[in-house]
Formats: sequence, C-alpha cells, structure tokens
Amino acid sequence: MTTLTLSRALNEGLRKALENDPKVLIMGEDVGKLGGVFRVTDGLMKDFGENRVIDTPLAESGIVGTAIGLALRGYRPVCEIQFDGFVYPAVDQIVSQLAKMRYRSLGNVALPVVIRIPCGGGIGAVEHHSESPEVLFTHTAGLRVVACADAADAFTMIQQSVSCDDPVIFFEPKRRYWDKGEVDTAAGVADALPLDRARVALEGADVTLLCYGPLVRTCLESAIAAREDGRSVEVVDLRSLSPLDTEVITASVRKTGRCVVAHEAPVYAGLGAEIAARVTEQCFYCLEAPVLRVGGFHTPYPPSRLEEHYLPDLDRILDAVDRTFGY
Amino acid sequence: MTTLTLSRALNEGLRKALENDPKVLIMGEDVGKLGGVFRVTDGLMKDFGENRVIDTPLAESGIVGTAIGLALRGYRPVCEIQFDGFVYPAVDQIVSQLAKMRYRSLGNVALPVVIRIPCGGGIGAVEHHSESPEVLFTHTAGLRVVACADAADAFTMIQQSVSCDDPVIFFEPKRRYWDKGEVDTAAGVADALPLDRARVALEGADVTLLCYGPLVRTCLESAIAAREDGRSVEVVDLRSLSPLDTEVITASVRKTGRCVVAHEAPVYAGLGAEIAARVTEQCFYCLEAPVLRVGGFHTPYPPSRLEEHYLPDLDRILDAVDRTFGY
Amino acid sequence: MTVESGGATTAALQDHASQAPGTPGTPGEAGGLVQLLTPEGERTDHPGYPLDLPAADIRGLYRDMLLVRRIDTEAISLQRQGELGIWASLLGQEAAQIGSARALAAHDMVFPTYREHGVAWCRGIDPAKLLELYRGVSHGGWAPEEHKFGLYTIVIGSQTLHATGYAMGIQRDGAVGGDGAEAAIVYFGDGATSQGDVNESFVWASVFNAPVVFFCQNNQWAISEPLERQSRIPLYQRARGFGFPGLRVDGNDVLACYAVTKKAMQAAREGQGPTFIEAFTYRMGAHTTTDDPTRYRLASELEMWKLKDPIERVRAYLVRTGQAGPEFFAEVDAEADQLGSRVREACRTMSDPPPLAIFDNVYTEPDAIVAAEREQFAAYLDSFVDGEGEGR
Amino acid sequence: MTVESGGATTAALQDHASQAPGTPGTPGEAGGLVQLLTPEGERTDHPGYPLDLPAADIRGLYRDMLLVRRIDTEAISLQRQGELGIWASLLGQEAAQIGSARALAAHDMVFPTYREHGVAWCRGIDPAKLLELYRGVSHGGWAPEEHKFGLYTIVIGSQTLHATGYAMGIQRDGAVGGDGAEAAIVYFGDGATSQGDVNESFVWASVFNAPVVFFCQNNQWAISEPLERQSRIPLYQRARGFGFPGLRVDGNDVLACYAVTKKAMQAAREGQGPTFIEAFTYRMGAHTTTDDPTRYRLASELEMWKLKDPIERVRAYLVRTGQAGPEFFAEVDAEADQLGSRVREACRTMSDPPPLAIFDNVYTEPDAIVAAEREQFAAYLDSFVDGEGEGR
Ligand SMILES: Cc1ncc(C[n+]2csc(CCOP(=O)(O)OP(=O)(O)O)c2C)c(N)n1
Ligand SMILES: Cc1ncc(C[n+]2csc(CCOP(=O)(O)OP(=O)(O)O)c2C)c(N)n1
Ligand SMILES: [Mg+2]
Ligand SMILES: [Mg+2]
Repeated sequence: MTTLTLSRALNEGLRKALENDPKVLIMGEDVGKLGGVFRVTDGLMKDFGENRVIDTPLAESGIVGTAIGLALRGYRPVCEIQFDGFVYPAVDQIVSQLAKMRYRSLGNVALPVVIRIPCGGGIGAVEHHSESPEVLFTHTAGLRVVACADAADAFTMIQQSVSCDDPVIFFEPKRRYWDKGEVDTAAGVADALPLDRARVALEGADVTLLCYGPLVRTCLESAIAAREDGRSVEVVDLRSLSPLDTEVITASVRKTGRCVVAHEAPVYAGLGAEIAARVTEQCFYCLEAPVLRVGGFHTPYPPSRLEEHYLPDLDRILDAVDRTFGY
Repeated sequence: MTTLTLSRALNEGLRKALENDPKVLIMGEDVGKLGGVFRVTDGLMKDFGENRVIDTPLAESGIVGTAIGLALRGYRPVCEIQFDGFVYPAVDQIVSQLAKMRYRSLGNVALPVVIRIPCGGGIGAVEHHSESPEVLFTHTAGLRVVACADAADAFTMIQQSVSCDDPVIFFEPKRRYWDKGEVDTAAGVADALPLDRARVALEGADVTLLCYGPLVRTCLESAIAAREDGRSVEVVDLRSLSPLDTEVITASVRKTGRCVVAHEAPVYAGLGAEIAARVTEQCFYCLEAPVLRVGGFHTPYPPSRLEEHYLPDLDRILDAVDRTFGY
Repeated sequence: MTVESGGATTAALQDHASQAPGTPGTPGEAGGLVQLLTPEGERTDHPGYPLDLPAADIRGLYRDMLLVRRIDTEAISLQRQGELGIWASLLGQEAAQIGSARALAAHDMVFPTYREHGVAWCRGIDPAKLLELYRGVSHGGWAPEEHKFGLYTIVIGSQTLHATGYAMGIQRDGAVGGDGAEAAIVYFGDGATSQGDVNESFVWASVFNAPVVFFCQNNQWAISEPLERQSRIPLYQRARGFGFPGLRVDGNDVLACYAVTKKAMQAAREGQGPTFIEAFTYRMGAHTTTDDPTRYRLASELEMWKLKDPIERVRAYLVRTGQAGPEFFAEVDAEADQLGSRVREACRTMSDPPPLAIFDNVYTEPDAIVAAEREQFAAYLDSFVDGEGEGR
Repeated sequence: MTVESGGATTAALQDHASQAPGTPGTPGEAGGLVQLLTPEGERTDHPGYPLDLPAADIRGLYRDMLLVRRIDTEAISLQRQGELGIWASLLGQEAAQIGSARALAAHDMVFPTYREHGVAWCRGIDPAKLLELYRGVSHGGWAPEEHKFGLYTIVIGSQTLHATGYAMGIQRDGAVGGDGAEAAIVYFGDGATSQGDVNESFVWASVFNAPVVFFCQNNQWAISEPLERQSRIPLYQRARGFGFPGLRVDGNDVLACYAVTKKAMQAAREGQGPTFIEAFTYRMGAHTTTDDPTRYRLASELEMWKLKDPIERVRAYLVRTGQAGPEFFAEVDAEADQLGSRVREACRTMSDPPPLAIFDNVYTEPDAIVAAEREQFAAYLDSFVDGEGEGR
C-alpha cells in the first residue's frame, strides 16, 4: 500500500494502462510537457513519447472526433477534457458518434475511448470550471458513465475504463485531486469491484445517502456528524452513473426506508431525479418518505465567492436527511 | 377560426411575429427560398426579405452563436435547427453562452433568442432525425423549454416565445406537423394561456397521464380507449418543460392518486424522472402507486422499421396505466 | 438476398496513374480546373497529371458509373413505390465517386457521407446494405475494416475528424512511407465545409501532417443553399489557409478524378501530408427523394449541367477512339438491367429486424439498464395473444 | 470603491491614422510584418500604413500601457496574497491591446477574451470589475452596450461568433458606410484559431461580408502548447482560405497595432468586410497565476522577447525624439502608483454578494423553479440561529 493523492493515483493508473497495452494513447490539451493542468498526466509524455501522449490543438470536438478515428484504427485513446465546462463543444461527437457507432455498425465496431473530465466545483475557479454535466451523458445510451471518489478507486477505475470496450465518460472530482488515500499499486484490477458496481462506503440503518464523486467525502462526513444526533446513515458511493447498480441501491433503501440523493449538479432534471424515480418505483412499499434530493440550484454556477452556498455541504445534506424523518 | 395544420399554424405565428416587431429575424439552414424542410418558414423570405429571413451557412454552432450576437445588437432571432439530431453541434453556444449570458452580465443583457427544433420520431426517417433531446435543455438554467402539441398552441406559443425576453427552446412535434386544428388567427396572444402553464387536455378521475409534444395526441387516444375498460384518465399537456407547471400537475395527481409520464425520449435520466421525483415529493401521501414512466429505451433511436416498437404507443401507455392499478 | 457489388473489379486499375513529382495540387492552386476529358469526350493533357490508362480500365470506369447510376435510378423508383423511406441520389456525381474510389489502394481507408453509393460500390459494399439503411432496416451495419469503408455518416462533417484520427493511427502504425503504406480519404460536400468539425479536421491534419485526403464533392448545392452561402471564394482555396495544398478537378471527368486522387493518396502515403480536392460537379437530382428543387433552382441550370454528363463523355470518348463498340455498351446495359432487378428484388424481400433487435449492440458487455428494459419489453410483447400483431 | 478607468482619455486619438486606399492587409499577405517602431525605438515607415500621430497621443499610448501593466502587476500580487482566485496576465501584450483599442471609434463594439485588460481599460471598464471576476465576486457583470465592450469570454472562441452576429446586426441597422458607420472587433488567441467556432465565424463573416475585424493576439502559447500545435503556417494566412485579407503586425509595436486596426476597422465600416489581424506578440508571464511556464518553455525565449518589450521601445522613442522628458515619465509613474494602490484598495474592500444573489438574473421574468428553490433556501438559511455563520 502506498499513500497517494487522487491525482497521483490516476497518474499511476494511466501509467499502468500505457505499459500494459501499446495501443493505449493519451490525448488532450496540455497533457504532454505540462502534464495536464492538474498534473494527472505528469511525466507520461517523457516516458511514453509524443506518439502515445499527444498534445492536441485547442478544440474539444477535434479531440473526441480524432479519438474516434484512432479507435477505429485499433487504438484505445484516453482523452482529457481540461475542465467540465469545455466538454460541450465535443457533445456532438460524443452523443451522435461515439455513443452510437457500435449500434450503427450492428456490433462491427467497438470504440474503446475514455473521456476524462475533471468535474465539479469547490476550488474557487472562474466560470465554466465547476460544472457537473453528467446527466447529459447518462441519458445517452451507448456510453458508460463513472465517477471516482477516492484514490484507490481512481487507480483501479481508470484502468478498468481503459480496458472496457465501450466508450467511458470518466468523471474526476477535481476538488478531491489532492485528497490522499491508500492505494495498492501492485494489485491488478482483475479482482477489483467491477466498474458498474456501487459500493456501500459506510454502513447504517436509518437512512440511505446516495452520492458519487466529490460528494462522497462530504456525505461520509455528514454521516459521522449525524451519529451525534443518534442517526445511523448508510452512505452508498454509486461509482457507476450509467448503468446504475440498482441492486446495491435498493437493498440499502429496503433496509433503511429512507433515501437522500446528493450531487453537485442542479437538482432540476439532474441524475438524482432518475435515482429518485427508480428507487421509488422499486421500493414503493418500503419508503417512509419520498426520496429527497440535494444538489445545485436551477441557476448557472455562481461566482466562486458564493459556491459554498451553492454546493451541497454537510448542513444541507443533513437538513435533507432530517426532512426525510418529517414524513 | 381557421383550420390549419400545425406546420401552417407555426408559419402564421411567425408571420405575425415578423409583422409585429421589425427586430424579429428568422435564420437557419434552408429557411429561405425553400421555406424549411418542413415548410414552416414558407413564403417568409419572399414577404420579409433576405435581411430578415436568413439562409445561413451549414453550421449549427454558427447559427446560435451569430444569433446571440444579433440579440446583443437588439434583434430577436428565431433559429431553426433542421432536425433534433443536429442541435448537438450548437450545445456549447446554447449551454455556455445563450443560457448564461444574462446571469454573467448581472441582468445587463437579455437574449431573446428562440431555437425551434422539430423533434421526435414516427416519420420513418434515417438516423439522427428522430431524437428527443429536451432533458439536456431543461437541466440548463437560463433557458425556457416548451413543446407545442397542436395547431392552436403552435400558433400562440411561437408568438409568446418570440416575445419572451429569455431564450426559449421551442420543440415542434414533427410527426404532428400535418395534423389539423382550429386556430383563431385573428386573436392576439395577450389573453392566451401563459407560456409556462400546463393545460388539462382531457379531464379524468382515476389516473393522471402527463405528456407533451407528439405524445399528447397519443395520450388522448389512450384515454379514450381506456374508457372502454371503465377507466377515467386525465390527460395533462405540460406545454412548458422548464419551468414545470407543478400546480396543475399536482392538483391532478392529488385528485387521481395515480400518475404516468410519457415521452419519446429515453426513460433513463429523461425528463420523466424529474416529473416523477417532483410529483412523488409533493404528493407523497396521495399516491396509490409509484409514478410510472413510459418512453424510449436506453438505446440509440433504432432504424425506422423498428420505431413503432420504440415509441410509446397507445398499448404501451395503457400498459403503464394498468400497472399503476396493480399497486 | 445479396446483390453483388463492384469490389472485385478494381484491382486492374491500381497501378497506371503516373507519379509525377511535386506538390499535389499545384496546378489547381494556380486557379485551373484539372481536366483530362472534355464534356465532348476529347482527351486533353495536364502536365501535373499524365495518365495512360489501358482501354480495359476506361471501359471499367464506364461500367462502374453506368451500374451505380442504375442502382440509383432503381432506388429512386423503389422510394416512390414506398419500399424505401428516402434516398439520396448520386446522379451527376458518378465520375467524382468512381474516379476517386478506383484510384484507391485496397488497404486505404474511406470515410463517406450518405451519398457515396459509387464509392461504396467500389469498396465492395453490397448495394442491398445501402437500401437497408434508406429503408430503415438498419443504420448501415457493415464492417468498416472488412471493406475499408466507414459507415455512412449523416451528421454533416463528423467523419472528417474520424478520417484524420484514423490517419494519425496509420502514422502510429508506421504505415507511412515504404511498401504497404496506407492513407485515408474522406468524402464530404460543399455545405460541409462550413462546419466547425471539418475545419478542425483541417487543423489536425495539417499540424500532424496526417496521411489523409479531403475529397470535397462540390455539387453546388447544400439542399436549397447555393455555394455562395458557404464560401465567397472557390472551396479548394480553403486548404491553403491551413497550410496544405488544395486543387480543383472537373468532378464530371472520371479520368481527372482518378488521376488527382491517385496522386494525392500517393503523396499522403509517402508522408507528404494532406491534400484537399474539390471535385467540381453537380447534383443533378433532388437533394433527396423528399426534396423539391424546383422551389429554389432554375431548370436551365440543370440543362447546362446535363451537357457535362460524366457518363456520356466517357462513352463518346470510347466510341470515338474505338476503344469500345456497340457490343460492349449493350453488354453493360444488360448487366445494369440485371443488377437493377436484383437490387429491386433484394429490397422487396428484405425483412424487418425483430423488435428485440432494438436492444442489440448498444454495448459490448451486458448493461443492466438495457437488460432490464429488454426483459420488460419482451414480457410486454409476450403479453399479447397471437393475432394482435405485436408478436416478436 | 470604484477605480477610474481609461475610457475618457481616448478621444484625441480618433482621427490621426491616415486612410490609405487598398485592401487592408496586403502588405502582411506578402509575408511581411507591419512595424512602425523598432524594438530599439526607431520609427520606421510602412507604405500601407502612413501614420502621423501628435506627441501627446504617443505619450497617451505610453501612459495607457504603463498603467495597464501596473494594474496587471498589482493583480498578480493580489492573487499571491489570496485576494484573487486567479489572474490572467497581459504582460507583454500591452501594445497589441492598447494600440488596437485606441484605434477604435467610441461606437465600435468589442468582444474580448479573458485577457483583454488593456482593451477593457480603453473602453472605460473599471479595473475593479475585472478584479471582481477574478476574485469570484461576479462573472463580469458590466453592461456591454454602455461600454461597447462585451463580457469577458472564457470558453475559447465563442465570442468570435457573437461578434460576427453583432456585425450582421450593424448591417441590418444600415450602419455600414456613411457617417456614424460602425464595426465590431473580436479578440482571441493563437490557440483559439483551432476551435470550430472561430472558423465558423470566418465563414459567416466572409459570406455575409460582415463589418468585423478579427484581432488575434498570437502570444506564441496556448497554456503549454506552442503555436506549432495549432498551425504549421503563419496564422494570418488562415484568412485567405476563407476569402478575406489577413495580415501580421508587430504586436509589440503600439503604433503599428494602432495603424493596422484603424485601417481594418475603417474598411469594415465602409462595407469592405472582415480583416484578420495577427498581432505577433508574446505572453511574457505565466498563462495564469496558477501556471508554471518553466515546465514547458525555455527561459532564453523570454529573455529574447524582453528585448522587444512594448513599453520600453515607446519610452526610448519618446526620449530620443524629445517628445517626453523625465518629468512626464515621473508623472506617469506616480499616476501608476496611485492607480495601483487604488486597485489594491478596491479589491480589499470588495464585499461578497449575499447568498440569495445566486438566484438573481437567471431569467428576466419570474421562473417557478428558481422561485421555489430560492424560497426553500432562504428558509433554510433562516433556520440557522445567529452566530452559526450561515446568515444571509
Ligand atoms: C449537422 C447537420 N446539420 C444539418 C443536416 C441536414 N442536412 C442534411 S444534408 C444537408 C446539406 C448538405 O450539403 P452538402 O454538404 O453540400 O452535401 P450534399 O448533400 O450536397 O451532398 C443538410 C443541411 C445534417 N445532416 N447534419
Ligand atoms: C473551449 C475551451 N477549452 C479549453 C479551455 C481552457 N483554456 C483556457 S485558456 C487556454 C489556452 C488559450 O490559448 P490562446 O487562445 O492562445 O489564448 P491565450 O491564453 O494565449 O491568450 C485553454 C486551453 C477553455 N477556456 N475553453
Ligand atoms: Mg452539396
Ligand atoms: Mg496564446
């Protein structure tokens, strides 16, 4: 076991992927010499050369579009989108090409492309650098959508994503890049929890808290704080946003009878809606209260001096937890 | 009252808008001489000239981006996106610019831009011509999202959208373009139902059927068929998808105790999820069954010979209605 | 039923185009139109593109063009009869497509739009596959690598980036320069040149010096919009703004299209990077079968272009030079008739996929959402008793 | 607190650039770099750009550059002290920004990126507004039409389309040609030229002959990526691929930047359409305060560019020609000191918006979702008793 930051764990995971398969490529803006603005690809160009670690022109549609071409040629490109808010120019290539080409080809084509997106707020950034666009990709069939929350998962999930034959949208919680965790860099990924499974991050009995990415830590902290009020909160780290691991989710909610979903993305038409609707449908008779959602507001992401109010924090999450006991 | 097709009603509505305000412009691919591939803008270039009805280069980001510039100059552009599947190249301009610029400017800027999108399937088209991308826009604060379902609403709602000072994403149910309805073209829009209100399209007592756009007609047909089984179905045409008219919705569900949402878009992470989650939260004690959703599958839109199976039809909607009575 | 396609007939053509040195496209850059066969069927020379094709090959090109035109005619009438949902006609663009496609090596990779039926033919794609798409039975469904022919792409311009990425893959495979070198070619229209993606692909191809040829069929129209809505200068000049050569070729001259493509592909394979070819041609039919061009263009324009018909001029040339006689033409016509009826038959006997095929090939590995929806839908279908018409 | 900005000082400069006839950019097209003042501060002539500015104006340009550099220095140190979240320095680009911005007429419209602090200064934007943005107090928030200066745009390239659309609005207002004619100018970087949007804006501007000037500050870097990652030919040549003139100007020469912009704007206003100006300059600082350029570029490169400092050469010129003496320089330095401390003070005394401001200005008319969320959040905030630190 080694102690690594989440960012470093991703770096090690990518390094493993590059070592294990000569077809794996890294591409994006500033991923080479600079090692990415978050240093996730630090040193990779030096060690694997410019043919495998590609500093691209500044155009996200171009990045994804050429990655598709490289995948058609047998490569496994891992694209970095520098910040969440810059994935939008690539949406057409992702939604209409990357996600649909396997279907269009009747299975004759596989596109093992990973799109890494540092996501979410909380780092005091300027506009467009704190977005949470996941629901758009979960709504798009043909894509797998995952979010890692800690260093250990970062290390394994990025490797699993690279070896997955489907396109994977890989969300990285940017404000957790510097969080440290224990990682077994010697372990292979064969025995790891599969990419499409959720994980009970903390067991509890009274209420289920569903979360992913940057809010997993916040939810764990909320759960610990809730103990003081005598509440036992079960925290589930979803990990996979498409597909959802409904087994783990419904097992938890059947046990607790109450459920809160938290994400940074705006609540309105966000992924929490899907989770709430699904949980309600599948656990209708077990629910003591409606599934409540905590998330961003129906506003653009505010200037960073206001983000502490915008982002679901311990208090707002516990407020929702409390409200589920009001029914 | 005149009998008009939905497409013609839009044409008349646009004509009114062009007449009433010299700042209104029409722009898009083939909207001029051709009058649009669905003839919605037929004759407008001839009558209002090339300065006001603009055949643009073939690039959707360019259409929306230049429309924003025109709006900044005081114009009110109405953009046509030729088919739903071609809105994706414009997503960045819509999500990061059109939706956010008012917020960014602290209210110093208004962007009265309408983006018309013929949407949905059922016309036997090739790939990318049958998409239902509404959830992406409803998730984006700063946009109003509406869908018309019949000729009368088409006529008034397009005019209301043009005079709205916020950007409006205007969905047109393409397979209903040729449906006829009574339209009072002499009436102004001042007394019309506001753009953000839902409408009870058919009253009923046992179950609420929520729908919009192309499925309103299907749902009405379903409700009539359900009468044979002795079921009284209330059909609500949502009209506005962002914001939702929760008053009308919850009033209906409180009355009936059962609710089904239908849309053509894939169910997974679709707008139906938001509606289900919201209804459940607000009507928790009144619900006899979970809110059920009927919609497209978590697959790309299939080849058109399969679309009758993919699209929610009378049978699938009634199947869901039946299931709500199984709880 | 399977209809044979033209794939097998190409080999003979591979090695005749001469490999004149120099930057591809220089003549075009100078403003000229590369032409080797006049509308009247007279052979002309072009210093940059010496070409000496044996008679058999020219007859082969004629045959290809005639056959794909027949497929096209047949498809249009099938659409009229309700057998196809829609059809995008290649009428008038046969020379651009056959000339360029026959200039490719077997291992070169092609990225088409939705109108490249002639190119598809040359890559051995069964015409029935194209009908499947336009009938709504599939979204394409062939295996790109098997035919070295990508899937039809409907979103305008997207495939230019795929081609460029693919070409970067060729580079990484060390397949540039030397024996067995490869290149990619991507087809797109005049309208497509306005799309961001297409211009981004120019940036990429240029910056990475990728072995890709941009083959733009300027058929003068993007549905109802004339070229002036996309550019105020000739399209081939776009390339120079990105630092690579562009040229204009007579797109109705199959020999010229063959020669310029051959040279540009060779340059790409040798590591000289991308070339932009503007094939100046004309969409003689409607945009698709649902379009009505009389709303936006004059009949006289079409009449003018009919005089430049790509097939007629080859026929005239073959006749004049005695390289083909009535027998040959009768043979090809007969072949076309046969092909036509086979295409028609293939279309008529095509069966729809079963409903549950909706759920196939979304993912490579099983997906929980798809699996659950599939299961629920299967049960729903099963709930209908026979005769209600919903059975799988 | 409000800090004065440079808006008021521009008028004097408006009418000195001579209006030589001919296509703007022709000299640049020929491959040259338009330069009117050498790095050593020697005045040179350029046939396409005769310029005869009075001493007061040149001193004004010097003053502008010095003051905006001071704002920049101040902002960097404010960021280091934790007062700003981030800052994008204009160090090295003062001439490109001041020269071009002072060449504009008051009614011309400007579309900036996030680095145009010098242009903002000339348009009368209070520097405190820029600090607000980089401190995270607002996303900009000024009134574009009031200053004829659009909002800072962070998504690379988006604003090029806005500018082009705006210019099409100018055309529709009949404000091209004649008295009071208007034009738009849009700023963007070398990296931005790769974006689809930027190239689409070239298509639009060209096809509609829109009165817009594309002002590209080629500062050689897009974060860590050198120009070669965006283009293999000089950027100004991009324009010719779209059918309008492009030229390269010494971006560290304030006089040349002034002259070429003046001429290009005039051409746009007169109905001659767009011009692309590549201002060849250098980003002397880091990309932003969070960047570490030592990871990707050599110190020697910076040293070389220091010799071409845009401010130094004007100072040298003013001194050598006796157009300014020590007193003037001392005065400007004192003014800069004052400005610096006022900027600092403005930043330090800036207050955060109240939490409920999150919900303001999303829509023009009340929105049910926003209203409900606002209400719920207000109640939530109220639920905290005093002292828990969550109050509004
Ligand atoms: C992104 C996108 N926008 C719009 C369309 C609708 N559309 C289909 S073909 C076409 C015109 C294409 O013109 P061109 O590129 O010249 O090709 P051609 O059809 O003439 O072969 C348009 C606008 C589309 N398919 N994709
Ligand atoms: C669409 C988009 N992608 C990526 C970024 C992140 N980013 C910010 S600045 C920058 C480099 C811009 O380079 P250039 O256009 O040369 O402008 P400069 O910063 O040099 O002034 C990048 C990649 C962004 N802001 N927008
Ligand atoms: Mg065309
Ligand atoms: Mg730069």
